[in-house]
Amino acid sequence: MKELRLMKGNEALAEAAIRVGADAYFGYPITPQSEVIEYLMANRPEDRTGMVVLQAESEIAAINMVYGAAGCGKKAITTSSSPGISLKQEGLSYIAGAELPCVVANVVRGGPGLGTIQPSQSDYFQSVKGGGHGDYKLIVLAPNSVQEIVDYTKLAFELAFKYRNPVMIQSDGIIGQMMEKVELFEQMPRVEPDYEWATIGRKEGKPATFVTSLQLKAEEQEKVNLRLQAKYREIEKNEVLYEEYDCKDAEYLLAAFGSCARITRKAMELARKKGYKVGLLRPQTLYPFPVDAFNKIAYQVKGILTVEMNAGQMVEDVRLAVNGKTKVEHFGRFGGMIPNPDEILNALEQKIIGG
Amino acid sequence: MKELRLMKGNEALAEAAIRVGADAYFGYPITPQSEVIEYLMANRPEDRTGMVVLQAESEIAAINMVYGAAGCGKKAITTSSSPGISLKQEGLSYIAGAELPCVVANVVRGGPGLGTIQPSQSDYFQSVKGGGHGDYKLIVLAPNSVQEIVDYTKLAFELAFKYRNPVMIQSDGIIGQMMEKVELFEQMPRVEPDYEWATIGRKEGKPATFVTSLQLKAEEQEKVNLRLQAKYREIEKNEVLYEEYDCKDAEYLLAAFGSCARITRKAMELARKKGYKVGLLRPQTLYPFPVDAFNKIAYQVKGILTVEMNAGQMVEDVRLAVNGKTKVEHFGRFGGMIPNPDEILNALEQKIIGG
Amino acid sequence: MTEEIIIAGFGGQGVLSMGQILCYSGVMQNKEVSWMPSYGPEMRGGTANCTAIISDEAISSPVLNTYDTAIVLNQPSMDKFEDAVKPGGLLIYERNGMTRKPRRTDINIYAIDAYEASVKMNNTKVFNMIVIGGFLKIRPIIEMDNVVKGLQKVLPERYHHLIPLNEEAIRKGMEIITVEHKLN
Amino acid sequence: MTEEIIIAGFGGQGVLSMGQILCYSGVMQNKEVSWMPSYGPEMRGGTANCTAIISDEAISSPVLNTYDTAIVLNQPSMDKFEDAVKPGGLLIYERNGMTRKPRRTDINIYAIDAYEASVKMNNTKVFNMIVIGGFLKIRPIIEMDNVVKGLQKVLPERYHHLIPLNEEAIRKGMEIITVEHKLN
Amino acid sequence: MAKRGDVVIDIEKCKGCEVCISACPQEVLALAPQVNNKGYHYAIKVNSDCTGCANCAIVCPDAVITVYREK
Amino acid sequence: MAKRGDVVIDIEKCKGCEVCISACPQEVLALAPQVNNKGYHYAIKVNSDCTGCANCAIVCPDAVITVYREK
Amino acid sequence: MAENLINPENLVYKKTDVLTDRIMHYCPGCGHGTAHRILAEVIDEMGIQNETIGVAPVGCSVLAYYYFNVDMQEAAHGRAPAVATGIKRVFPEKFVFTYQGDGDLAAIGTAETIHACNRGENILVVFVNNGIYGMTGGQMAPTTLVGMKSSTSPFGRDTKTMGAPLKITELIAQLPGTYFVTRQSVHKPGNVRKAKKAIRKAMEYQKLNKGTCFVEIVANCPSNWKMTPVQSNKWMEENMFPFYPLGDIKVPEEK
Amino acid sequence: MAENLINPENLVYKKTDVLTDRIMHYCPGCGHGTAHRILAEVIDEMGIQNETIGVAPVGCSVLAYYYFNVDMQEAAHGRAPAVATGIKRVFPEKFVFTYQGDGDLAAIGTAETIHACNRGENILVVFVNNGIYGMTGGQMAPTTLVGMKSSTSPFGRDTKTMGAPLKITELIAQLPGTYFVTRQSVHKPGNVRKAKKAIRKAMEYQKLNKGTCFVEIVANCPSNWKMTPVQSNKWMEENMFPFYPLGDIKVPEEK
Ligand SMILES: Cc1ncc(C[n+]2csc(CCOP(=O)(O)OP(=O)(O)O)c2C)c(N)n1
Ligand SMILES: Cc1ncc(C[n+]2csc(CCOP(=O)(O)OP(=O)(O)O)c2C)c(N)n1
Ligand code: SF4
Ligand code: SF4
Ligand code: SF4
Ligand code: SF4
Repeated sequence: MKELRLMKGNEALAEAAIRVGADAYFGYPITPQSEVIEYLMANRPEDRTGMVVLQAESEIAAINMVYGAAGCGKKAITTSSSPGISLKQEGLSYIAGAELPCVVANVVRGGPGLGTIQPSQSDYFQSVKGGGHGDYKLIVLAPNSVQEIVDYTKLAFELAFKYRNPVMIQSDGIIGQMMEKVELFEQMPRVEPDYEWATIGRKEGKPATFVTSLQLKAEEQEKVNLRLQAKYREIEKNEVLYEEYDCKDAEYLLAAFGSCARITRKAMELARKKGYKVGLLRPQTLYPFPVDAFNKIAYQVKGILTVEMNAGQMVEDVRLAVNGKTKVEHFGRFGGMIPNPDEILNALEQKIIGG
Repeated sequence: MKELRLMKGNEALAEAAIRVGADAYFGYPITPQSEVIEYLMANRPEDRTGMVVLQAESEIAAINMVYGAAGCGKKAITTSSSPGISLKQEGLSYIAGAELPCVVANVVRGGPGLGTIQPSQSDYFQSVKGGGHGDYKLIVLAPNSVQEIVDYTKLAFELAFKYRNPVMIQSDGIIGQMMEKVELFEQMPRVEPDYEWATIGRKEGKPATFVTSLQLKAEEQEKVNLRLQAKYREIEKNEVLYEEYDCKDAEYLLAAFGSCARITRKAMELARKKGYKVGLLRPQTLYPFPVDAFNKIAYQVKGILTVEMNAGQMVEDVRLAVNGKTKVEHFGRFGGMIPNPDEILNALEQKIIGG
Repeated sequence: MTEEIIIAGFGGQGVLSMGQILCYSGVMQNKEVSWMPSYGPEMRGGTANCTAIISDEAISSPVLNTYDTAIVLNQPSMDKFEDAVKPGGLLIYERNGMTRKPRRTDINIYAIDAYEASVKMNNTKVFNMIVIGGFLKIRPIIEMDNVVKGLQKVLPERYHHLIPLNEEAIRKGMEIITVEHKLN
Repeated sequence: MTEEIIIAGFGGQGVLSMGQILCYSGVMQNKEVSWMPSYGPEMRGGTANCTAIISDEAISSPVLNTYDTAIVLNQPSMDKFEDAVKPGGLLIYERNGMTRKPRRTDINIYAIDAYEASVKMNNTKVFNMIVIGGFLKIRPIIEMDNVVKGLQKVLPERYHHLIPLNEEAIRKGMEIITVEHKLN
Repeated sequence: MAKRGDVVIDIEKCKGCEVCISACPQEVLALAPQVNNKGYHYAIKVNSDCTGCANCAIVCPDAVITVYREK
Repeated sequence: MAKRGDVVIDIEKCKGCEVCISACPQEVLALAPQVNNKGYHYAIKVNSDCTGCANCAIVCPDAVITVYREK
Repeated sequence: MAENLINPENLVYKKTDVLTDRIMHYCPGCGHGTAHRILAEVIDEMGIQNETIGVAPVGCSVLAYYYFNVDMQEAAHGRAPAVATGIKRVFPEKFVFTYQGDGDLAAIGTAETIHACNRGENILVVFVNNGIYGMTGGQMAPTTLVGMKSSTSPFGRDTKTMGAPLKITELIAQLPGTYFVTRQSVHKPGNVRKAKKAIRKAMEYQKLNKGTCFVEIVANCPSNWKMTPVQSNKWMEENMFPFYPLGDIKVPEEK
Repeated sequence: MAENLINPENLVYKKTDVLTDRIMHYCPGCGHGTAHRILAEVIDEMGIQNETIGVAPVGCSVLAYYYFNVDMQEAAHGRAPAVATGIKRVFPEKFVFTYQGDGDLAAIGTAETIHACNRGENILVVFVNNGIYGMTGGQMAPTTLVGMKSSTSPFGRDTKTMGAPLKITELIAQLPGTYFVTRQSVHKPGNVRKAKKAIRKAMEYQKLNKGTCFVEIVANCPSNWKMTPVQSNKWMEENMFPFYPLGDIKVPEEK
């Protein structure tokens, strides 16, 4: 039976991880996401499903523990917030390079540096363009409700294993801290891994398996990269998710993701009340980015305003998608500040409708 | 007297750091850049200028030592290669957030993960879009010769102090390992810092100074971000550097940076021999990107091919710059592979001239 | 029906759980709800607040700048949120510890001596339930039955024996809330 | 004049410093030069190679796929680089330890018994200087004076007394190099 | 007889932690029934037995107490 | 008298490090004047005093040596 | 009566000017305040306020630079010893200290701590060990006692899965780079006096370029231990001190 | 003559099948090969080849997975203990080992090493201490001896600026999580035998869930020490062993 609860985003993520049959969580405390590990520790998943929960000595240790568990074909997850995610960049690059499946959540706070613990979306570039070294991509999911936190935790594991690729859930202080009604899916069983790429103990008579991101020879490393690039093209073809609100008749388009899309939706409602034909396109996957959706609507609208809790990041992907077909502007608040619907409407009027 | 020498790029960087009057180098060995610290250790800068050279216990320690020294208003530098640079992302974000001047060189190798030690340009996104968390920018210089390594090391410190911003020198295995003739500038004196933002010991009667990237209140952190963004606009206005080769009459444009631009230039020569009117635009600053230069030439050429030792990174900035005005395609070899002039010419014919 | 509420006071006054109880009660009454706390180190010893939204429709933004109702339990909170009440909205304040009265004239204003009442009940822990009672008196958006069901969800099993006491506190709040300024 | 050279052999044969000496000598003769090693862990014990470019003009690419001259000092290097010599170009190989002869007919091919000669000189360390001598005989792009100046730059002061010995080795190389296949 | 002492407490900075109270050998200090602007019951003198030993000040985490002692 | 032994050396895998030579109590081993395909002078037997003690094999970093001993 | 005593002549104790007048954000009764104060007093008494550069950690004392009236830098979590190394190497004549909590120093910062001490960086490390992550709301620290509850060990620290509490100070003392290593507390007047003396000694040694001095202060965290300050001090004596015994761990040999 | 001896019945020693047939990329005479071999032999003799998962470091032994015929993962530089923790926690019944050099284990990986050992992760750590960074061409390691030359201490390690060599094994032995800690070498037959016994013991303890076992192997790096293998072994005996004395450091108490 599905279950209805009022939960914080962070707790919902933890509960969803247990229910999806995750094998291991490794993490280190940092505001505003410490509730994830706290919830797990309090809920004794080791008794419920046998899931392992370990507080690591650092974010770096945590991501490398994830590497180890993922290399065994196990479902492993870690969560952190911005500074902690920066520390995981080498590890993420290794995981991407070794083609291991895992889930990482970033409950983004305002940067740069120690910054503030207030919500932000200023890690978009880091997640989407590759914060670590080398040509790799994370699949990036951007939930905008506690329900989506739950759904995407499940989806994240599915995609991670489907493509043997790390999946990032990009949440933020708002989504992590707020409580909403959620419908929880039923407990799924943990499964014993039996993948030929995983180190599960050598099979008698077969050569041993190894997990690595190293190729001494450039020729070989290029092959790895070609394989990765082919995989990314597949992902771009198959896994794009987005939502459109009132786009049918839209003359102007708002674009926003995550918590900010909720606020932007309110701004859209205000704009509609004022008589503007405004739609909202919300990417649910930041990578793969809904390039075609933006490209298509670019022929229809007079301009696009991206609304972000950062100084202008997703706006670049929107511009790349529409490739000059329509005007694309950005409105943002940042450093932990949250835009309000009125100022969004105002920016829309200034930069797009009037501009 | 200026001095002429045959030097490796890595050694030239080390020598230039001594000569520019750097106060401290902190680093950790990694191929293909270990010659930097080896050269410094062998050349006893502590005797020559009083410069401190310390092998840190890790890249993370090194970047945080740089933070400490830079916070004192001293000229500090660290170098590494891709995986090590990934580890420095948190530290870079802190330095950017605290607005400290410093120089970081990345002698890029093929990724992702441990990858290969062969040359690559696949850390473009990391350097330019922000590998760490939060809205910040590094100034990114891309030398394409040993001489430019020397010149940019000097320039890097100038820019770092002019803007109180970390500056990245993005080199690669080719530039770092090859030897060329260089003209070295004369030894500059080390200077005793006396900046009001630096912790040099409280001045009697004045409040103490502190260096921080923390603002608990979102309002304050937004102010920090606004100041940073204003600074970045200044940098974009003032500091763009690029070189054009045979662009005057060009019908087709090649775009490349760093070592790859050298190879691409050879391809351009081949193309000209074949009768194609091809030019080459080489960004010397990757951030700030020569947006206007590309934008201008976009009206003139029939198409642009970026040539990169990666799977397509700078190509996005070129597309953003030309905003749909002309076709922009990418040709790359990666994972440590180096494109050759013939295949570049071939790609130009396929993707741009014929395409 | 959509009710957008801010509840603010000292840390330790039970501000966050008031919002949670209201939201869980809302869920029991088949409403859409959203609860969003202020968080961070300032909370400690300092002030705390949370936004609670209870609505018949899907809730767009969980973060608000203006509110239908502000419940303020100390002076800094009054200073911060009095102006954020929408014209025609509701302000409820606890009198204890306030150094000034609200100034707005375009909103409905109620006061409640919940601290005093809780002392009289010999249990300062029910302070926040008394305030909830006062609020529900003025905005009867949730039935008592559902509040009790909400409490059952919020409180750990071992505290369920305290639910009758909490119910009593809610009723007490409904009794003692007094009008200070009412729009017609 | 542009001469693009690959020098390849075992680690320890002095392959990298041969390239450096040629380049430094080129600098002494006011040429543009570029030297690029293969690097990495394979070097150890395994094979090493470097590209040296000496030119009258600015050098575009320091990395090459084809060469005017290949100097190969062991079999794996011959296998790898024989085909990379431009038609009409030059291949020089050390005979010692080779298991096969070069097959190309569209290039000039010379052999040198530098190892043997170095043993005769009672100093296997000058092996690589002998090879340089051979090369300079065939491609006299740098004058001996400038080579000596180059050596002065490359060798640490404390080894400068060895320069005459190196000079001798170069001359020896010039003597002993023999033609195997010459285009007209 | 012990020397006479006195303490001055910066009540707006006091957080009412009571550490001073348990450190005072003369039982000079107690919490006030009133609260300060931060909402804390603050420390006050409740008698004049103070000897100026400074124990209270030395343990006060907030450097709230100034101590005097007759010379 | 010590038992008789023998060793088989995989000369293409040998790197000529001489560790076995110095470990052999019977001085059975020496480097060959020839080199293998990797360019290394490899270890060879130079007499038949081997007792099969396996010392050489035990110190060989490249697991090149197989040892036999009469039963 | 007392009234007439209050004049400058009779002053025996007042807040040092090396602390600013800002109200500290620490919870009531938290040992951080006292630790700050005695460090500031030492700086004051040695007359080195203008030659001192401090490094604040990430942890409850992240804002230490608001309270110390000396130049300070705020370091990334765990990296204070590296930041201090950077400072001291370019300013060898300045007095440099780090001020760190147990999560900062003994978890994420383990490598930086050990290597700065091993290099014998000529700095003072003040290590406030309250057995918990205060700032982030009471998670388990490396130093959390066996069986002790925290938000990430809600059923008590279990050595089977979480390991034993880490006596990092004892480890540090083994390194040749450290010169003076001691463990103190600041919950009672006598302890405060001793702790202050230890800090004074450390700063004097720094003047003489002796190597790393390491002063651990076992402290309370009333908020996250969920006790009153007075209770927490008692609990600390009864539970923390047996495992983390006070006293010098490494003292310079007499010459 | 010997000829007739060569038949299976007389076989006393041959390469274990737990090593692959690949030629190892190690330099001639390098101790890594021997260390690999004895570890493989133990796995063979215990019959746990299919239940063992190894972790390779970044260092000369980065390609260890080419040589061990057991499942392996290649970890980021210094993070092998964290990777091994991830493996062991999800596969508690498997035998898990890390194989690490001194730069990997005692410099960049200090925190991961200490915390895995402190948690008592039930793994084997094989620590090959050759006092240098081999892979990257001979830079100073945390364990480089005083006065020893390397490419980043070309005038010899100077404790004043570079600190003293770090005896990480002695530190590790202090942690309650470690069960068996020993220092061995593999340069002579007797030492190889002892080292192998130590590894065997460690694996047996792992079977019994005893906690972390830590086997240091003091080894040579002829290439970067710039000596012949035989010289390097002698130099090691004369210079490394006095500072890193061989023998058990922590042994389980007898019951
Ligand atoms: C990289 C990184 N990881 C985690 C955090 C979150 N964080 C802030 S303070 C802290 C721990 C503080 O505990 P401690 O060092 O014991 O100091 P205390 O607060 O108890 O004084 C943590 C984990 C952070 N800011 N940065
Ligand atoms: C993050 C990172 N930093 C640095 C390196 C470069 N690196 C590779 S191996 C190595 C040190 C190896 O030394 P050690 O661990 O002592 O092992 P050995 O090679 O001597 O066996 C270093 C620094 C790297 N690959 N990744
Ligand atoms: S100075 Fe001494 S006697 Fe006076 S109040 Fe303080 S502790 Fe008590
Ligand atoms: S110790 Fe200080 S803060 Fe605490 S109650 Fe006493 S005066 Fe107030
Ligand atoms: S949380 Fe604990 S350590 Fe932090 S200020 Fe409060 S009492 Fe002190
Ligand atoms: S460099 Fe040193 S450690 Fe590495 S394989 Fe060679 S001898 Fe062994």
